[in-house]
Amino acid sequence: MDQTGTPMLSARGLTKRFAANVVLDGVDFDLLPGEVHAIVGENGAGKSTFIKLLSGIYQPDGGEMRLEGAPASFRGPQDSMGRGVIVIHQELSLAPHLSVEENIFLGHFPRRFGVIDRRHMREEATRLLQRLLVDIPPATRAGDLSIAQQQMVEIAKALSHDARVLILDEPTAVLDSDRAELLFKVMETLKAEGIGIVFISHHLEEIFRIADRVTVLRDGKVTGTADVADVDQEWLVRHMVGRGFSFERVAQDLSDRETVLVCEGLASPGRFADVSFTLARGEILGIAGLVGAGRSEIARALVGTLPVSSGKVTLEGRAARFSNPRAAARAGLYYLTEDRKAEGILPNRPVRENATIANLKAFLRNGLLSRRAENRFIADYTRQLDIRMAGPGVEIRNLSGGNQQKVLLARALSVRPKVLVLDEPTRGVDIGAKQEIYSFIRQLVDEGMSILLISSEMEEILRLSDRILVMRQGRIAATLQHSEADEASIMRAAALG
Amino acid sequence: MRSFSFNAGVLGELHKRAGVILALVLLVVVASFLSDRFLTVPNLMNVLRQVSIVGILALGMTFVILTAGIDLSVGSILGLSVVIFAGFVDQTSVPLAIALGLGAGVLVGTVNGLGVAYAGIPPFIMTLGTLSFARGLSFIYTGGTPVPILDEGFFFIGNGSLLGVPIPSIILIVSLFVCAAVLTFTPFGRSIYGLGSNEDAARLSGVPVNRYKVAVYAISGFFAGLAGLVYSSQLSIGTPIAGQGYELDAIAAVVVGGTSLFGGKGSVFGTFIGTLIIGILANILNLNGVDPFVQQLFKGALIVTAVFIMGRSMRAR
Amino acid sequence: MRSFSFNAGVLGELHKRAGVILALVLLVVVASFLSDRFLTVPNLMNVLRQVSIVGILALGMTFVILTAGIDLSVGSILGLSVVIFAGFVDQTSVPLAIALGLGAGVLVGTVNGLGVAYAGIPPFIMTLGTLSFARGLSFIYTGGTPVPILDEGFFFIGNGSLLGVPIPSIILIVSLFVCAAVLTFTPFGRSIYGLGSNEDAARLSGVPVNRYKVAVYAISGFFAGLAGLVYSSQLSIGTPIAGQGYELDAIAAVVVGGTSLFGGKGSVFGTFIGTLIIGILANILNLNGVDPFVQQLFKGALIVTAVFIMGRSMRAR
Amino acid sequence: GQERLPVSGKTCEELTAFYETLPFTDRLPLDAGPVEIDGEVRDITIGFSQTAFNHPWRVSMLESLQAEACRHENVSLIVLDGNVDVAKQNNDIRDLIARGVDAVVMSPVESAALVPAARAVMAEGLPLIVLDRDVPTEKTLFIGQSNVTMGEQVARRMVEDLEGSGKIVVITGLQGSSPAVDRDRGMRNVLADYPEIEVLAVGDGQWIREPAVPIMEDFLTAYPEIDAVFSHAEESSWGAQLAISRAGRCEDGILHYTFDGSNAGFEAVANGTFQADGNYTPFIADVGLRAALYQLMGMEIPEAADYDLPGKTLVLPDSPVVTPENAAEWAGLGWGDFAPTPNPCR
Ligand SMILES: Nc1ncnc2c1ncn2[C@@H]1O[C@H](COP(=O)(O)OP(=O)(O)OP(=O)(O)O)[C@@H](O)[C@H]1O
Ligand SMILES: Nc1ncnc2c1ncn2[C@@H]1O[C@H](COP(=O)(O)OP(=O)(O)OP(=O)(O)O)[C@@H](O)[C@H]1O
Ligand SMILES: [Mg+2]
Ligand SMILES: [Mg+2]
Repeated sequence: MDQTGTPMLSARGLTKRFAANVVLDGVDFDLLPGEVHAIVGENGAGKSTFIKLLSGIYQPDGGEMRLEGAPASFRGPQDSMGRGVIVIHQELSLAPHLSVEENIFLGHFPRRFGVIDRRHMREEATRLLQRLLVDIPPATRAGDLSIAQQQMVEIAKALSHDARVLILDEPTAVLDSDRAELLFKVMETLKAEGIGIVFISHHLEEIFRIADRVTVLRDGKVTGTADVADVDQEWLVRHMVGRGFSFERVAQDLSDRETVLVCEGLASPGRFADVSFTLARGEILGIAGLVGAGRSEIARALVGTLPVSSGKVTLEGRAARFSNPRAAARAGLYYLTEDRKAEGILPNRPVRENATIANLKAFLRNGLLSRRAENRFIADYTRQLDIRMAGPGVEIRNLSGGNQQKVLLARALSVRPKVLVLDEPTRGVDIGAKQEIYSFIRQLVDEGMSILLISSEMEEILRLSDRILVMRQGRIAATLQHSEADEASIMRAAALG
Repeated sequence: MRSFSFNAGVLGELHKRAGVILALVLLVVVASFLSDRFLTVPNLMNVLRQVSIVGILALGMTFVILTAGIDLSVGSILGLSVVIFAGFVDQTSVPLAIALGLGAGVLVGTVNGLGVAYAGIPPFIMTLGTLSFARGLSFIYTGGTPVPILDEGFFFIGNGSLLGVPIPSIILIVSLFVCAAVLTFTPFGRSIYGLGSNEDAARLSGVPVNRYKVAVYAISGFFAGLAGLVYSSQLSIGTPIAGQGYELDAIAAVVVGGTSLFGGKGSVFGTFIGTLIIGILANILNLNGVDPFVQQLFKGALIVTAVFIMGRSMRAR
Repeated sequence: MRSFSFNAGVLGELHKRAGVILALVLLVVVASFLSDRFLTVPNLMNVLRQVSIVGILALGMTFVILTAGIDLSVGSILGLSVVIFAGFVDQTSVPLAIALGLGAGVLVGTVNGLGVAYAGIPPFIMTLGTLSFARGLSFIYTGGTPVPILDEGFFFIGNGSLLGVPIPSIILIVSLFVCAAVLTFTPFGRSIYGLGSNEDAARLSGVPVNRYKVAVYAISGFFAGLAGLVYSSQLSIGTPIAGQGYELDAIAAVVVGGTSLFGGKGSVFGTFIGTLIIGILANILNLNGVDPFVQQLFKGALIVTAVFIMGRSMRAR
Repeated sequence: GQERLPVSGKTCEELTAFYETLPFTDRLPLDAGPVEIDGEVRDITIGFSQTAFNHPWRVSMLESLQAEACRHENVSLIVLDGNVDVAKQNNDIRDLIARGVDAVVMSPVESAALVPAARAVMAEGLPLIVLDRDVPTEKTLFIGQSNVTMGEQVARRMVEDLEGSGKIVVITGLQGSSPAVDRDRGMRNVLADYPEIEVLAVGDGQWIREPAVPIMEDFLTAYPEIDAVFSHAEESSWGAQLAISRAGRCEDGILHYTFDGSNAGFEAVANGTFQADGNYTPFIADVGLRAALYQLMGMEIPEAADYDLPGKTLVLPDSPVVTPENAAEWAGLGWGDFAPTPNPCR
């Protein structure tokens, strides 16, 4: 790597604030040709904001950017794309009603005589998808794809441009490890073509797998830039949060615990079949599997948002086939969604209201909602979960993803569930927040709550679960005790059955 | 804005509504320069009475719009209740007539709600359908001929005053406070905001989304009936064309008052101020004898400008 | 639906529109039982001519609704262009008058678009403002009095036929195919769908979202002007109240035709069929001499029922 | 002056010339020049609340008012548009009171609905002149013609022409509006005596041309035999005529009976397109304004008579329905200065 060449993209003293909130504070950054430069940092450190400055979505309040040595200020995404800066954003951004191929070429359709050259578009789309080993017909409606498939289409879309600089903001958050590996292979080829790549991820092992250099952001400031080869995980974590972490796991003895939830032969046509398991008081039952295995669907069926064709569910001995989430919550079963943006947050409502919406009755004083009671509740969880925000009156959409997740966790607990279903509870959550959420989950089960933990993160499953169900294609492929579970045994069951 | 958000109560409310209140104050200042008659008690009472019908409609509309819905049928519901009041007041008794008229409003509103919530018909279309349907009913019921109302007690509802305040304005203001209380202090009201902000999230959180949707359209229908009560008692007539086009005035009042058409954001106080802004504009143009055709230009320009001035909140989408 | 989506072209189109086509066929069958005059060539030509004005409006409206917008001002733009045609046809020349009338439509549409795209005013409010404003202009321009049009050539545009097909219908059908081609084959057209489907995504993909938004409102304004051309040439008169309330008819046609009010979904062919459904309903009710009051009930019920029958697609939100 | 007046957009110069052609200038005569009240000349403001300005007939009424006002330099008008909405008109009139006008002239949207507003005006002690549609409450003076008797006259002419039997279609004015209701009632009063006349169908022409065209087209399709179209508005009759010509039914000799009394309508009667035109003149507002000024000047209104409603009325001579026989003598005495639409059947 030519460390002395002109950077593809560089930033000096880049500053961005929202009202009084300084989100980026004098960031210096260089991206060299043919390197993968990772950016890591806690939720809300300012990573995505930085990307949005680089691509002209936001205008900086101070500092300057250079593209291949020349001063650059982008007026908008169109402008930056025109100059070869291509971004895959953290939030999925496909047009659900357009086909895959149209999504790939949206904004730069191939033309012939002023109209879209459909044949050319089809050929190119097919070629790009094949390169990513994605088996999706290019005419499929994007809205019909799974999240992981959509992410692959996003990548194909990025590749369809003549990129000089490619920026990937948490592209692997919704991918399983095979898909992620595929992406890394593609990144390596692009690198070899001299393209500069900016890569953001909360998965630190991925940094070591693919990045050449890494820049750590903390509270909008750069706390370190280094060659990946020169540093270790410990170094990254220290620069990110200012302290180290250790993950300790204590195995529980659950043999004498009573059973809380029993699920027998549950089936939902076309989604899953023959799902049976039990959950004891104070147990964490992990559900592992590849993306698309049908784990979320089980959870949805339990709370009544997906139809169930057969099977029996009992909660503390009572029949528990619910027709809607309200009935489920009343009986003590609560589901915390994996899709925070689409069905988790109430984006333009304050944090306080987001936290209390699920059990407003609990905040009535003299028959009226008491803002005081609500504030006390949220203040309590702000402390316990270390929620970082300006106050309970801020709209939740202004919080970083990790902090949003913590608020939603508080919401789930407001109903005092007996069984809590957590679906990807730390998706897009930084390592510090993750740690806090983990210890909080521990605390919950210690208090007697039972948890179904759906997660695609192997480490998370292994670290937290007392037992592990492995799903494969809508069926339970294996049930593993904590003692017998490791990464290999889970992968074997998930991939091979 | 942040520093204030802990500040519950009036101050917080005022601060949140700063844009629209500013617009109102500006308009009042300009109006009092344009006419020395403007800032007189009789004229202000006039304005307050004049806005009462659209103001009441707009209260109900606020509930619907908070859920990201829309109710185009309020003008027709008003018309339907008006002919029912007229048909029953003199034949039977005032209370029975009122019950029937308001009941009809709630009924049509409930039909709207059922169509939207359970049949999944987009609110714009569902209420466009009942706009036409309810209007047709009023025409059929009256045979197209206005029905005069002779009852003096009924007349008093629309034209009397208590302590110098016109009764229609009292109805409006009492309704305003009831609505504000419901929206602020009840789980139902709070859930309305949540449901408007993100319907799926509200559903997963256990909000009975469908039932509440039916409720907001029923509420809107109720207020349309109440506005019809004011209308028919003020004018002593049940005319089947009553309220034609009022839906757009009501929506304009809601939106000028800062409630977002995309749901989840706004308040009935804002709506009240929006109603006043539109009412004062009409009043001051009339006081100055502005050419009626030119008034249309002002009206169009005002709506757009008002939303633009205080608009940041709605541009969020 | 997936299995068909490869199948571009006619078959795919037919399949996607199955619901609305079914509704049309049903209506035609019922209509021909209700009146033996219905399925005659002169009557069908009548229907085709009768729907041309709203049909043309609805084409432009489709563009706007595909972007998840709405254009309430089309009726007023029609009125404005009508009085401009009337004011200039006899004074100057037919081509100049046409250019000015259509130009006015494009101009008002562009103002709508600028307000929506750059000032961030919600489409409902922006076009509600121009609804009032443009109507005011027509009244001011004419002083409230209709302007007769005497030019024979101009009369022919609205009343002549080519090969037995009324010229207004030809204008409608040619416009339909041009719109369909633009929406299907051009980058602009596909981007409109993308922008309606997910505006942020479109923006991040480098679609010039703001410019395209301006364009769709300008297009809607253009078609409103074109509808005004048909209106004024058919009736030989420029009346400032022309087109009042047509916006709701046009929106109804679009939505009955299967285009989603939430954007990204629909087609001008659907809109055309929706227009026919509404036109045939009016025709068959008239042929059977149904009381105009009762016609309103049918109209209301039809819109809701049609959307319900073929509705799955719009319930997606 | 050269200043253009609201709504009509005409100048006083134009209106003064037009004043000479008004039919009732001899009623309640008043000389041009400043109006003196108690021996002093001060500014007098008259509020005029019109039903709406959505029809040229209504604009013509205003022009007759403006023409009178132009004759007195100290008299000015505030003109408000009721927008066919009784509630709005009610509000408008209260705004006029708040504005401190010296008298109110109104042409109500709906008779009974304006009672509270009328009472409010009278309670202020202001002269209240009601035009065209009456209000059943106290007022200074009502001036207007009856749409019911006019409907009867036109219908009677139709019955005569049809010799007591035939098939007709009706195109009404805007459903629910009071002239439409009254004209229809007048027609039905007459037809009650002629069972041989069959009303085939009724459509809502909304006073204008456009909706009448498809309605008539569909009627022509449905009914092979139509003898006459009874339409509440000249505009709708033109629409019906267009439909007849497009349907190739010019030869059927379908007769037109209509209302409005515009000059264009009279010409159409003269050239045989319409058989009768209800002569409903809008030129009564100048009389109304003079009555208000009389009142302000403390003068008796000479011809005011008691009638069956509270207040007084000024009886104007009934204008005869204009038919081919008298069309020539009425030429130019109607309202509106626009040319008739050419008959597409010629
Ligand atoms: N439009 C905005 N208005 C106000 N504050 C904002 C806005 N966008 C971001 N912020 C704030 O800026 C900070 C940085 O956010 P950013 O999204 O850049 O973080 P991030 O490092 O990408 O976090 P994550 O890992 O969760 O994606 C956060 O505190 C966030 O609340
Ligand atoms: N929008 C959609 N339309 C059609 N099918 C879908 C859609 N989303 C998901 N699926 C399908 O549903 C099944 C389960 O999807 P999903 O990805 O939610 O499973 P999961 O096991 O919960 O995975 P994860 O939680 O890791 O994302 C898959 O077969 C997937 O292809
Ligand atoms: Mg981020
Ligand atoms: Mg899942």
